Amino acid sequence: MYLPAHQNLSTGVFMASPAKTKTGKRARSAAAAKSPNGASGAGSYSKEQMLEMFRQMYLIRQFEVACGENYAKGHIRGFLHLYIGQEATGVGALAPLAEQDYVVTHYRDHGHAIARGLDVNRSMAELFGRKTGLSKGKGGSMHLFDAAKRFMGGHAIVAGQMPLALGLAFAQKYQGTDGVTVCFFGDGSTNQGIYHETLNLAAVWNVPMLFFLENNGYGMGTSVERVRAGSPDFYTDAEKYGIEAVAVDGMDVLAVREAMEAAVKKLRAGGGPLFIEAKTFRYVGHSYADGQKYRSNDEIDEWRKRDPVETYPQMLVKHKIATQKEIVALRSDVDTQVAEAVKFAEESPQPDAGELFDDVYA
Amino acid sequence: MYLPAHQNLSTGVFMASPAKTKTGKRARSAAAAKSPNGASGAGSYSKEQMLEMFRQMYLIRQFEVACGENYAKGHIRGFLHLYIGQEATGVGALAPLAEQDYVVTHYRDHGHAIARGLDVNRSMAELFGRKTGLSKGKGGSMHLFDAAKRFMGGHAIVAGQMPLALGLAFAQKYQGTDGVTVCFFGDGSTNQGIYHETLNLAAVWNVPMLFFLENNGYGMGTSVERVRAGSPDFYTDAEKYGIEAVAVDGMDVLAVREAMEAAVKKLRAGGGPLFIEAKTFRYVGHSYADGQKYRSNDEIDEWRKRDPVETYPQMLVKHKIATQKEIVALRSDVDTQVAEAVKFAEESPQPDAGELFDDVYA
Amino acid sequence: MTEIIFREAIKRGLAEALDSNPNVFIMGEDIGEYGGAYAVTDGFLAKYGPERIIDTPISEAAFVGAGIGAAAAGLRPVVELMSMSFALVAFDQIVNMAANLRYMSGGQIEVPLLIRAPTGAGVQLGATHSQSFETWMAEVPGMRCVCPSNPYDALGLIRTALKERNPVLFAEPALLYGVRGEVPDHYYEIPFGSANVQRAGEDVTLISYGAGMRVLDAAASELEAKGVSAEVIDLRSLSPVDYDTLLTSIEKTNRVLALDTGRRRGGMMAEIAAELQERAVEWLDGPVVRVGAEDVPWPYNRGLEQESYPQPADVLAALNKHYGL
Amino acid sequence: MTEIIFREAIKRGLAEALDSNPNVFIMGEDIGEYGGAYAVTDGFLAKYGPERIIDTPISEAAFVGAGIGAAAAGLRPVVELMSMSFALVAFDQIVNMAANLRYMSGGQIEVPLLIRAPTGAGVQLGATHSQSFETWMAEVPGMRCVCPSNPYDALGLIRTALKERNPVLFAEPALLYGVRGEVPDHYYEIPFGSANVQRAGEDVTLISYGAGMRVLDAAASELEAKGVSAEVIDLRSLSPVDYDTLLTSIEKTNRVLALDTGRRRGGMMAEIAAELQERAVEWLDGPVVRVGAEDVPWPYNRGLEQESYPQPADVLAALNKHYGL
Ligand SMILES: Cc1ncc(C[n+]2csc(CCOP(=O)(O)OP(=O)(O)O)c2C)c(N)n1
Ligand SMILES: Cc1ncc(C[n+]2csc(CCOP(=O)(O)OP(=O)(O)O)c2C)c(N)n1
Ligand SMILES: [Mg+2]
Ligand SMILES: [Mg+2]
Repeated sequence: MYLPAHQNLSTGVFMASPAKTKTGKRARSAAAAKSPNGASGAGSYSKEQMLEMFRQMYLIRQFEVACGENYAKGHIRGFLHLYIGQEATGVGALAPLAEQDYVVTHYRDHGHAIARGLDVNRSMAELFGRKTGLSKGKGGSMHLFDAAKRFMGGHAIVAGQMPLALGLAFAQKYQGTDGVTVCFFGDGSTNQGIYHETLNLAAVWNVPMLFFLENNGYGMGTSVERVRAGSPDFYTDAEKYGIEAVAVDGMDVLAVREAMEAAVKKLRAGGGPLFIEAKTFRYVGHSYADGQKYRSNDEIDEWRKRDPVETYPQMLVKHKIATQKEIVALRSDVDTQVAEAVKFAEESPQPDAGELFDDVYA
Repeated sequence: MYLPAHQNLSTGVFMASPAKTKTGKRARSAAAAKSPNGASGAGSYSKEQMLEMFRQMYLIRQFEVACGENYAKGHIRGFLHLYIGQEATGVGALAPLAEQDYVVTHYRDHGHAIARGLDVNRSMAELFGRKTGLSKGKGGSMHLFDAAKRFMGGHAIVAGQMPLALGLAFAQKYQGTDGVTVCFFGDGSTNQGIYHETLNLAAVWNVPMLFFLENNGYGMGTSVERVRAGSPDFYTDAEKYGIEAVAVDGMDVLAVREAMEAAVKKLRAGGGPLFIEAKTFRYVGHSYADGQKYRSNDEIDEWRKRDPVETYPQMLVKHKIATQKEIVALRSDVDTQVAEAVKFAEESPQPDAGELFDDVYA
Repeated sequence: MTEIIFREAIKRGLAEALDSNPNVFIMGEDIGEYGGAYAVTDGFLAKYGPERIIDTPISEAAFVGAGIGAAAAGLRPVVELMSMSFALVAFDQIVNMAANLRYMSGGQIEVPLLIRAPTGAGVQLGATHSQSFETWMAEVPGMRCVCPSNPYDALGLIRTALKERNPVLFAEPALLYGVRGEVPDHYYEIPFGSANVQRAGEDVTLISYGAGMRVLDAAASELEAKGVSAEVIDLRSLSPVDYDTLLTSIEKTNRVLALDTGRRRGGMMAEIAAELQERAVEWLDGPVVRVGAEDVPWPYNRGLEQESYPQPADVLAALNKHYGL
Repeated sequence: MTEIIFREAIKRGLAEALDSNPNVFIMGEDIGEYGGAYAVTDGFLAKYGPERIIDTPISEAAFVGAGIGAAAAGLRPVVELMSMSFALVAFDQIVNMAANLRYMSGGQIEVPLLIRAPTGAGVQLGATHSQSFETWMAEVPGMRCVCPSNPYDALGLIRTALKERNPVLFAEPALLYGVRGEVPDHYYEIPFGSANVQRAGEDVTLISYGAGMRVLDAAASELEAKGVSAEVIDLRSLSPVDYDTLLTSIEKTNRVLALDTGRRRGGMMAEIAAELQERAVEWLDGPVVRVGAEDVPWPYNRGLEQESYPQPADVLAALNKHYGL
């Protein structure tokens, strides 16, 4: 059974949970040589920031629940991969990014899209296949894009997005910017050879790319240990290439954010690439059709206890960072926002037939 | 500069040079748990065996020299990749194999073909593209095959041969035989993702596959260090997958053979997969056209000092395993054999035009 | 006769082979514990065990390649790709290895490998998951390629595929997995290279394969209502193609239309049309009319996808334009 | 006018772009220190430095993909594949990523990536190294694909390719690298989608591209000796295809032959023939005649390879058979 990396929540409010940190053999620039948690913003998040993280996690959760409902109703079609359970990971990972940074991800992309600040209405409209959708209804759930926000997809071939991210990071270095590229991928995608090719090239080129592995223990119905030889820790893969790597508790939004803040700082200072492995879990099936025959309810329940969408606001209240009333109000705002997004999507027009032929060539 | 792993020849006649041995983390079967050199046949090679190794190395060398001459004359066409310099590796690696074992290799395949005992006349005829060639003239230099000898090619897409070998080893296990599959590949091929996919699957399936890396320091004109991040030792790649791995001096035929004997024994006993990295060198260009602008003569000269085709017979004489006269006689036999192979190839008929359409389908 | 669904027909063929030939094994992603993305192998793991029903990592290139090796060693591997689109990450292995080994070795190496993959558009999976790459594999000498359109053919063809001595791509139209059809209770096979005249007719020959047969069937019914008798032919086998059956029909009808449900440009019917216009030049009263999906990537939106997907109305319009039917 | 060789023409175009546009860089295997497998980039490393002339590991999938990413970020990468055959290990990146990104993103992402690769048979490299996969990439919507047959076109087309906003496959016939030809001293470009009437004629239209143009030229000379005037057209651009030029010619000649130096079955000319027989149905006095390599993998032996490779005599025989010329 695949178990949480840390059975208990982080104890200190602002403290990251104890991340397992390893330093690669490859020489790093001075700026990058600090320990990933050294530059931590412990204690430095404002109340607004703390609440914003909750708002995003809850928004993702409710967005996904709404997606499920609308998939069942047939308003959303194709494949639908929900991010439920992984919210702390995406929110913590994307919080430290700035405008010039690129985000690349796979088909389980709604959470990243929302955490990156993509328009929720247009995201939902894309899932409904509408003209107002981010990709004008041409992409669908697996292919969310927002170039203005440097959100470069949403990619449906497992691990196929990794070299895209490599190239974006290459360009950032070539152009002399201090931008970074974050590439999300799942544990299953590490079985594609291109994962290794990309790690190697990123290291050889020393580009500002952040490999962000969301290890939810399963690639579709296949648990990690059934298809992976060697260490169950993926961050060791990166170390093999001399890439500094760290594992964090992906159910702990603060731990993830801390690790990311430190990583982004290093990357901006010219260090790179880096690798973060977040140990997380999806509570739902791989896609909407999945009956989850391949794992036990016990396992899911175990992880449910650490559901960040439940435990994080409890912690906020307990530590008097927010009141229960504030939490309730925020939830209610988000519920309204999601309902409005569904309404927006429902009421949006279908694309015109002629749009079929647009966007094939410049 | 890429330097030999061991600057000196092995001192003891039958002793393998000190191989760098590492044991992977993955649990091995009892039979496989012995150290790779533990089962060594030190002191156990007969005079015939010792001479046979020389005969094969010299035969490969002279065969390759003849290939070069005949390429210059236009009798051999397409790409021609010579094995000159790597003879000790191929001969040492293949000596311990039995009939039921499979051999798979890449385009630099003449040495492996000869060491596996393929007919020299038919090998040369294949290079000449003749009807009498191993593959009836259809394969050429890069695609030597002899299914009867379980020599499964000769493959020209870098690393493309690795899963073929995996499948053969899978079949050997599935069929319950004690056969093993040896897969040769170069340092450059480790940059293909399929190398990692194959390592992982071989480990997950625990098949009797021997990954035999001939690390000659260059993939075409690109030195290892320019394209490889992380450890310069490739055998550590295998350890990452829990595959037991060892590095040997590829210029020392005895060292290679020792390592192979031990490995094959383990594989037959059900252990598997294993990985051997032989540090070797090609004295000539990547292919016949290569001007070798990318490396210095000094580097080549350094390695020349350890040329097994020169030093090994000297050692045989010095240790009184053979007389100079025997060496000379053997050389002369081989020279004749190669001259005859060229004659055989030259005099062999071209394939009939109609053969174009044979062998496409069963 | 028993009515079964398409998915069941393939499953039955696989089970027969697993039962009768110990050299048969299946590997692919999530075919075991998960039960298969399209449930074709559901229940197999329990019945045949993990040695023969092998869940693989997401390493298509390596396990397709391993299938080639296992086949070369005398086994009869069945490799399932979860989608035809994923063939591309294994394309070098399929095209450069599986298809070429026999030839490059002068006939010494045989690769009786069966690759199965769901194919085609129509279920809103978007650009990367809706493609029909069987059209490329069908062009590669050394490969065989078939694609059934109904349960009867699916069972008959997979039986043959499981005895074939060459590498086979068995394309399964994703749209058809749930389709019902009659299957005889006695044993039968369908040889490769034999097209099926699904509906006899006099006035025009309509050719397609796989999911295209439903489009042609609907079109033929509409034509019938207009008094036009269409002969509808299912290629079934994309390599080799049964030109005899096609030419015999055209000799009779003097008119022909070929339909791809994949893209028209460069589709399977490009080769068929090019060949037929040459071979049937004396019989044809007009061009070989081609209909197929539009020359754009597959969009997600249902309306756009259907706009690209060839419809019975497109068939009728093309026949009207070129033959005045 | 200056006479240069084919390889030099490509090199000149690349150098111009490197000189004028700092966003241009080149990556590939052994293009720097080694000087390029076919010496196209020889001397570039010394001139432009290792930041812009990048020797890569043998990781085609990753560096083609990185080219896609760099292009999406606003650079103009040139990726050299050492052989067209190696495109297959990067095929998923080319087909599923480069070609689809603009569409899937609703027009947001642009991939101005130029992929160059030597293509074709004729130099005895055997089955895996002699293929012409430009025919597949030319079929993919979202991709552009061109293939020059002489130094003039090579320079004119690569200049355009280096300004193109869509991903381009630039196929370089390996047989032609050493071929000489005149190139004007003034600046010019050749737009994509424009075929070239290489030789004007009245009696029959001969179509090919790349290395096929030498075959057609020889055939046309032999036809001339027989009193038959052939119009010889070089497609130059495989995607898009300049049908106007082809149709204008056929309207005049009423006869057409299309030649592939890759395999005839499923070759580039399958689509061209299928399209022409439909569009030119009123003008044609016979079928669109196709000639191409035999339906077998490429053999190593010279005699067999030439037996498979289409020869001028095959062109003449086909014209004789179908048009009595
Ligand atoms: C090359 C390829 N093979 C198979 C698939 C089908 N597939 C889609 S998602 C998936 C599992 C991926 O798992 P992981 O990378 O762990 O991501 P997660 O779904 O857990 O977020 C599979 C097998 C695919 N899309 N691409
Ligand atoms: C996929 C692929 N990319 C590139 C090539 C061209 N190529 C042939 S051999 C070679 C170098 C391989 O080096 P290595 O694996 O070290 O073997 P060595 O030649 O040194 O024996 C290259 C780049 C190829 N054949 N296949
Ligand atoms: Mg996962
Ligand atoms: Mg090498």
